[in-house]
Amino acid sequence: MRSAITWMQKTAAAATITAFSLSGAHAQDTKPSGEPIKVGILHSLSGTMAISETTLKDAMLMLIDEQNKKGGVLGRPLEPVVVDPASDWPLFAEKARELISQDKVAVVFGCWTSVSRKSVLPVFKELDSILFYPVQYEGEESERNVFYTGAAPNQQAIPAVDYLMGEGVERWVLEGTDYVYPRTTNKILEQYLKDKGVAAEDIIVNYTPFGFSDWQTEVSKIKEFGSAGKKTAVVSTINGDANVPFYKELANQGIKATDIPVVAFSVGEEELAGIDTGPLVGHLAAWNYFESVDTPENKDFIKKWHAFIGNDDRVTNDPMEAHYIGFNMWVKAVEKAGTTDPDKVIDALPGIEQANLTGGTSKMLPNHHITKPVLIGEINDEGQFDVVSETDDLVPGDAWSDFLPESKKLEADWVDLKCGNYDTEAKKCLGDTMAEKSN
Amino acid sequence: MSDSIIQKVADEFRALSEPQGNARPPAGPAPAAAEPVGNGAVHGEPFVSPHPYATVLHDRRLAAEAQGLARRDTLLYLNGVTKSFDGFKAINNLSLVIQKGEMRAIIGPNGAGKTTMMDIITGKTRPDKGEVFFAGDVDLTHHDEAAIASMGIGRKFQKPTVFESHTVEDNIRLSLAGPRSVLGALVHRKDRAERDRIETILETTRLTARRKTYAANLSHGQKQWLEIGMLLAQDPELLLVDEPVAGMTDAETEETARLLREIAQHHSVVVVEHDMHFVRALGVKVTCLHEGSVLSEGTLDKVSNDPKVIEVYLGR
Amino acid sequence: MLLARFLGPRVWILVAVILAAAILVPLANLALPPDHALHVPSYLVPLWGKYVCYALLALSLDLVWGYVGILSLGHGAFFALGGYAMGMYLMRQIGSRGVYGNPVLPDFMVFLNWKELPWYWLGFDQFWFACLMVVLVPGLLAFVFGFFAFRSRVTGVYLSIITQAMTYALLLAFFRNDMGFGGNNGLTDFKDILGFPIQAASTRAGLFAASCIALAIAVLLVGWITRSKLGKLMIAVRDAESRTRFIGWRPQYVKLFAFTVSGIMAGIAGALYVPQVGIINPGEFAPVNSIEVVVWAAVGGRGTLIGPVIGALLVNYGKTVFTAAAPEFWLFMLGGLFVFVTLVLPRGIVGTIDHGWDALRSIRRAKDAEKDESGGDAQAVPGPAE
Amino acid sequence: MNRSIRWLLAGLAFVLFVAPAVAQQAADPAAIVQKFGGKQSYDDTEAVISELARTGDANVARALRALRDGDLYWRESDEAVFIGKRKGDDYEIFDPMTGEAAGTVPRGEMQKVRVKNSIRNAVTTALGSLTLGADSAAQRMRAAETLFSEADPEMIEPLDAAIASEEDAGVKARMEEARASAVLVSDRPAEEKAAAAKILANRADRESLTMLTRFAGATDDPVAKQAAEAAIVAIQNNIAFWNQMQNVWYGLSLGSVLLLAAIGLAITFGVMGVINMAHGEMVMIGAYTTYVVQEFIRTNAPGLFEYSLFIALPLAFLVAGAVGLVMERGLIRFLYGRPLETLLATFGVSLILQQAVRTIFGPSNREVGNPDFMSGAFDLGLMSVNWNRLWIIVFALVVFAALLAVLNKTPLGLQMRAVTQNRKMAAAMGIRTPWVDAMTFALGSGIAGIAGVALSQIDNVSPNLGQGYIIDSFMVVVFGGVGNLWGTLVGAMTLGIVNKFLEPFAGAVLGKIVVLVLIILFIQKRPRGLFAQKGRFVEA
Repeated sequence: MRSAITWMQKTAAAATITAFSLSGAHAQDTKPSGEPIKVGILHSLSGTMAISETTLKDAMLMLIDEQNKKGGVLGRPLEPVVVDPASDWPLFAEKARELISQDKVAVVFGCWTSVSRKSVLPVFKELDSILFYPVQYEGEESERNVFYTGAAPNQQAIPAVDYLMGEGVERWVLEGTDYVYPRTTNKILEQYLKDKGVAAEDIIVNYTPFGFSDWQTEVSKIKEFGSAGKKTAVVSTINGDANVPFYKELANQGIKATDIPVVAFSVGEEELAGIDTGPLVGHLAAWNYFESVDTPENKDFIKKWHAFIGNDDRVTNDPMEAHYIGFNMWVKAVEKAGTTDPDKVIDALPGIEQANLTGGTSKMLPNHHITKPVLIGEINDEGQFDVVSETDDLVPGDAWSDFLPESKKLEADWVDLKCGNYDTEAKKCLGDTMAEKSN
Repeated sequence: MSDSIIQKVADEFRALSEPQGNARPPAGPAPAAAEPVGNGAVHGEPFVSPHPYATVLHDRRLAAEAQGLARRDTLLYLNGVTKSFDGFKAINNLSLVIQKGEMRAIIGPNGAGKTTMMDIITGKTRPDKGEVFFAGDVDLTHHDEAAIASMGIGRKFQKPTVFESHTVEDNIRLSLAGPRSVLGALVHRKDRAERDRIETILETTRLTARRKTYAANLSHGQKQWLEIGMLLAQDPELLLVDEPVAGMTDAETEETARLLREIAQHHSVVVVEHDMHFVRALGVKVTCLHEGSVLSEGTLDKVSNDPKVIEVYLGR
Repeated sequence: MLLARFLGPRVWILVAVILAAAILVPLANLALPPDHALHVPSYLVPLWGKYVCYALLALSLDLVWGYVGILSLGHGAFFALGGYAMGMYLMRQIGSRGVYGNPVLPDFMVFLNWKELPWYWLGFDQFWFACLMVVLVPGLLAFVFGFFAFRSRVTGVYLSIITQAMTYALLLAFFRNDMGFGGNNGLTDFKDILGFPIQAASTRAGLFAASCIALAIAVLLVGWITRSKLGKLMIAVRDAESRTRFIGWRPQYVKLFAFTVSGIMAGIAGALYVPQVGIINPGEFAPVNSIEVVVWAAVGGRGTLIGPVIGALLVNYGKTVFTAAAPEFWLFMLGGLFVFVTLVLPRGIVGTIDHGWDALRSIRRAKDAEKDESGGDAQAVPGPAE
Repeated sequence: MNRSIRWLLAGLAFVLFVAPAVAQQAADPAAIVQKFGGKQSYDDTEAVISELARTGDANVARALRALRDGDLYWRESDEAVFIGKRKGDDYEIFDPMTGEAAGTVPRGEMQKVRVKNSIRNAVTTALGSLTLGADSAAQRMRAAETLFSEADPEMIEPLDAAIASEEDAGVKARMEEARASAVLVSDRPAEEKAAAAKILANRADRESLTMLTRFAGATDDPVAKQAAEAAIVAIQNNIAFWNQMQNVWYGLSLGSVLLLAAIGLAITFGVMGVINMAHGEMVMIGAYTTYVVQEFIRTNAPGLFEYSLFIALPLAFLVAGAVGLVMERGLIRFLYGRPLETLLATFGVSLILQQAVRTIFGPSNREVGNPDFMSGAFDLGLMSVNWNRLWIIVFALVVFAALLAVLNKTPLGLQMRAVTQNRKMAAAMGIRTPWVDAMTFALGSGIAGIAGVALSQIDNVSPNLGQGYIIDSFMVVVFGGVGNLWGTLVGAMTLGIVNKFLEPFAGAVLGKIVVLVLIILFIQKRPRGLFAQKGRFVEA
C-alpha cells in the first residue's frame, strides 16, 4: 500500500514536471531538501461530488508543485497525499483520520459539501490538525482547526440581493435544494428582505431534493409568481447536478434573464461547462472570483492551470481561487511560525495577508474567515461571466449572521477571545469549544 | 388475488339472487357424479310463499339441508366446480365425491384438469365457482394451503418436490404432524417419539439406509418415495398423489403400487395416474376426467370399456 | 454445552476470534506503549469497529438472504434507523455544549428556528430509551413491512424492488429538513456516551469491544436459529416455498420472523456504528449502500455464518486501502471484484472452500465404496437455489 | 422602469406624429452610435440608447440589436464603434449603421460595449418604440403587449389613435386589451371601466387576473366592481382548468422520460430476467455518444448541428448495443437462471463503466446543445408546451411502437419470445439460443442508448447520469408488470401523472415519497405488477 502511494505520487510528479519543463516557465531557484512536509488532499474523486471536487484536487496538486519549484516550505519539499472519500460522508471522517494519524500530514485541504465538513470536524478537533475549506457555505460555524476560505453568506448572498434590488426587483423566489446551506442562506435572505421592507407575500421559498431533474412544475410556478406585475427575480441555491436541468427548463419555458433573472450562488464556470449558455445570457451569479476577471495575477494563474492540466478548455472557478489563497496563507503562516506544528500555525494564521486573483489583498481574520471582494457576474454566451457589479471594498467574512435571531449575539475570535461562539450578551463562550482547549 | 375475491363476492351475489341455480347441488346440470346421494325430498315438495324473499330463504335452507345430507359421510365433496385461465376452462362444472377410507384412481388425457383439480382441493387455486367440502362440512375454498394441509390433506406433486438441501431424515422431520408455530420450531427438541415415528416412515418408504443423504442426491424413484414419506409424516386423512410412478422402472412401479395399497389401509387416497398397469395394480374405483369434467366412473374394466372413454383416448 | 455440538467447531473458532479481538485490540491500544511492535494506533480502533458493525450488518442480511432467500435491497434502512436512534441519544447528550448553548434543542433546530423539541425526540435523553428504540424502530418497520409483503406473497425481484423503494422513500424523507432529523447533514458533533467522552481512546476501545461482543452474540444467535428446526424450515422455504405450504407450514411467518430478527440486528449494527464514525445522515439510506451489503455477503459466501463476516471485513478493508492507494482506480478494482466473485466464486469465498472440501470428501467416500455419500456439515449443502 | 416608459412615450409620440416631418433635422444617428465607444458606465450607455430612440431613425436598430446581443465593440485605438463577430482569435468588424464589412481586427484591440439586463431591457423598449409604426405586424404586436403589462393611463389616447389606424385584427385586439388595462387604473368613468373589465375577462390569463383583482380591490363603484368580480371568477375557472391540463401534460412528459429510461430495462430485465444494474450506464453511454457526435460536428461540420441528434441516434444504439453485447457474451451468459447474481455482476459493471467514463471524459458535466427544433415553447390556451418535451413524448412513443413491432413482427422477436418462454424447446427447434440471448440483451442496451440521446436534451451529461434513473426505471418495470411492454408504458405514464398531480400539493419531495409508498402498497395488492403474466403455470 505504501509503495503504491509512492508510485502514484511519482507518476503524478513526473507528469507535472514534464508539463512544466515543456512550458519552460521556470528556472528552479533552490532545490528543497530534507524530510518532505505532507499535505493532505481530501476531495471526492468518485461518486456524486466528483463532478465538482476533482478539479480542486488537481488545483491543489498544481499549487504544491508550484511551491516545490519555488523552494518548498521551510526549505523542505511538499508532498501531496491524495485520498478518495468517494462522496461518502462517513468515509470523509475515516479518510481524514487516516491522513492525520497515519500519513501525518501537516495540513488538509478538502471537503465541499457542508455535511462532509461536519463529518470531519470532530476528527480535526480531536487530532488537532488544520483544515482549509474552500467552498462558499452557510456560515454559523467557526472552529479553531478550520479555516474558511470560501464565502460566508454575507460575502455572497446579501451583496447579490442588494444588486438586484438596485435593478428594481420587488418580488423574490428563493429556490434551493433541501439541505442546510440553502436553508440557512434563505433564512438570512428572508429576514434581510423583510428588514428592507419587502412584503411577505412577495417572497416564496421553495425546496427540491438533491439531483432533482424534473423542473416543469417548479419553473411554471416561478413563471406564475413572476407574472404578477412586479419585477421578479429568483435567488437560486440549487446544488450541483440539479442546475443543468433547471436552466434547461428555464430556457425551454422561455424565461429570459430580462424578464426573471436568476442569481445563483452555486453555479460557476465549471457548472456552466455542461450547458449551452446561449439561452442563459444575462442570468447572474455572485462569487468572489470569476475566470473572466482581468488582472495579471489571474492571467498568470489561468496560464499555469492550463499548462498543468494540459487542456486549454478547462476553466478556473471560485473554490480554486479559495484554495490558492488558503494554500499561500498556510505557506506564509508556516514560514512565519517556523514550524508545521498545527498549534503554532493556527496561531500564526490570523492576520496573514495574501493577494487574491481579482486584484485585492485578502486577509485571514480572527474568526478564521477571510476578506473577499464580492462580484456579480452575468452569464455570457461563452460560458463565462461578465462582471456587472463589484463591492468597493473587500468584505470580511462573518461567521455568525446578524440576520438570524439566535446567532446575532454570537461572535468568533480565535486571537483574543479564543472562542468560536462567544455570546456577547452573556459575555461567555458557549458550548465546550473553550473548555476543550483550556484543559 | 383480488380478482378471485371479487369473483367470489360476485358469485355469492349471484347465489343470493338465483337460489335455484348452482346452490342446489346434485340437481344441477352434472348429476353423473352424484349417484349415491339421494335428494328426492327437495324435489318432492314445491314451496310457494306469499313473500318472494321468504321463498328465497326457504329454498336456500332446503338446499343447505340437501347438501348436508349429501355431504354427511363424504371425505371430499366437489360440486359444480369451474375454473378458467384466460378463457380456457381447465375445470368445467366438475363434481366428484370421495368417501371416507376410499382409494380412488383418476385417469384422463393430458389437459383433462387433473392437476388443476388438485390445486383447487389443496387451496393453491381458488375455483371461479362451485363447492369444495372436506370431511362433510369444511369449505376448502375459504382456507389457504397451510390450513388445508393441517386439516389432513396431503399432496404429492407430479414433479417430485422435496427439500433438496436437507437430508432425507430432515425432510420427513419437517413434515411430521404437529404444531406449526414458527417460534415452536425455534425451540423444538427432538424426542424419542419423533425419532420412532421417523424410523417407521423411513422403513415404510424403504429409505432407512439413506436417512442421512441429501435429498438432492437421491435417485428419481427415491425422491418419489421420499415425497410419499413426507405425506405419511403429515398423517393426513386424505392423500392426493399426482403421477407417483412417472419415470419409474417396472420394479419400482410394482413397489410403489404395493406401498400405496399399504397406505390405503389407514388413509383415504386419490391417485392421479396415466399408467394403466399401475392403476390396474391398485385395483380400485376409477374416475376418468375429460376437459375438466367427469367422463366416466366405475371399475377400471367398466371405464375402459365405456365408448365415451374409448373415443376420447383413441378418437383423436 | 448443547450448542457446541450443534454449531460445529468452525463457528466456535470464529466466535473465539471475535471475542479475542474484543479483548486484545483494546489492550494493544491502551496498555501497550505507542512504540511497541504490537501497539494498535488509536485511529485504527474506530476503523476496525466500523468493519465489525458492517460485518454484523452483512450477517443480518445473510439471515434473510442466505437462509430464507429474501433478497433485501433495503437493509441499509434498518441500519440507518438504528443509527438515528443512537444518534438522537448522542445529540441529546450534547446538552448546552452546542454552538448556540441551547440546553435542549440540537444546533440544527436552533438555526432552523425550532422553538421546542418535537415529540419524537422526547425520551432520547435516556440511554435505555434509545436502546429500546434501536431495537424497536427497525424491528417494527421490518415487522410491518414484512407482514404485508409476505402475506401478499410478494417474492423474488418484486420484493427486492419494493425493499429498495422503502429505503429510497426513507432517504428522501430524512433528507427533508422539516422532518427534524437534521436533513442532509444528519446528526454529528457528538460529545459523550453514557458520560464517557466519545473521542477518548478508552471509549473507542470500549465501543470496539461492544461491537465485537454484539457480533459474537449475533453469530451464535444466527447459528442457533439456523441449526434449529426453524432454521431447516427456513432453508426449506428458500428452496421450495410452496412445498412448505402443502405440508402445513405458513412460510410467510417464517419469513416474517427472519426479516424482523434481521432488521433488529441491522438496527443494532447501526447503533454501534454511529458513535464510532461520529455521524449519521440520510446517505446511509441510499439504495447503493444496501446493494453494497448484498455484495459483502455474496463475496464472503451467503448461506454460511462465517462468509458474510469475512466478506464485510475483506471488502471494506480493501476499500480503505484502495481509496488511499489508488484513488483514481479503486472503483475499477471494486467493480472487477464483484464481477470476478459472481463469475468465478458464485458461492462466495467460504462457500467455495466448503464446496471444494465437500467434493473432496465425497470422492474419498466413493473410494471407500460407502453407500452413504452425504456430508455432515449442513453448511456444505448444494448451492442455494434462487 | 418609469424612465423607460417615458422614453417609450416620447419615442411613440415622435414616431406617430412628428417623426416623419423632423427626422432630417435630428442629430446624426451615426454620430450618436459612436458615443458607445470608450469606457463608460451603464448609465452612460443607457443615456445613449435613449438618445438613439429619440432620433426615431429605424437605421439605428441594427446597432441596438447588436448591443443587446453583446456584439457591439469599440476599437481601443480610436474608440470607433463596430459590430464584431468572433472569428478564431480575431474579430470581423462591420459598420454599425450600414452593416458593411470593415475588415478583421485582433481580439486584443477590441473592447466590448458592456451590457447587463437593464440595458437589454432599455434596448428592447427603445426598439419597440422605434418599430411600433413599422410595417411589421409582429413588431406592433410586441409593442402592444409591452403596453398591456405597463398599464399606464397616459397611454390611452395614443392607443386610441393606434387602434383607429390599425388594420390587422389580431394586433388591434391586443391594442384594445392594452387600452383596457390602462383604463382600469385611470380615472375614467365606471361604465368604461366595466367594459374594460369585460375585455380583460375575455383575455382570461394570469396577467389580466392580477389587474382585475387589483382593480376590484380599489374601485368604489358597485357596477364596475361587480363586473370585475364576475370576470375574476370566470378567469379563475379558466386558469384552474388549464392548470389541470398543465398537470396532465407535465405528467405525460415525466412519464415519457420514465418510459424512455425504463423501456430498455423492460427488455433486459423484463424479458430476460437480468437484474441489470448497469442499465443506467447504458443510458449514460448514449448521452455521451450524443456529446461526442456534437463535438465532432462542431469542429468539422457546424452546418449539421441541427441534425446532430438524428446522427447520434443510430450511433448511440450501436455503441450501447455493442457494450451490451460484450457484457452479455463476457458475463451475463454465465449467469442465466441466477437472476440475483446478475444484480451483483452488473452492479460491478456499472461501477467500472462509470469510472471509465469519468477517466475518459472527466468528472464534470459535458455540454450537449439543443437543436433549434428542440428549443422554445408554444402556447396552447394558458398552457405552455415545450418543443423538447413534446418531441420527447413523441420519440418515446415511437421507440415504444418500434420495439413492440420488433418483438411481434420480426423473426428475431419471434425467436426472442420463444427463447424466453421455453429455452429448451426453442433450442430443440433449431433456434440458436445463445445468439438470441446476445441479440436481445444488445437490443435492450441499444434502446437504453437511444434513451440517452433524448435524456441528454433535458438532463446533465455526467458520469452520474445513469444513477439518477436506475431506481425509477426498476420501479416502472416492476409496477407495470415484469415481462409486459404495455405494462411499462402504462406504468410510466401513471407514475408520471400521479407524481405531477401530487407535486403542487405535497411538494416535489413529499410527492415522490408518496409515489414510492403507493408503489409499495400497490405491489401488496398485485404482487406481479399492473399487467401480471397470467396462467396456471405462474407460481403463486
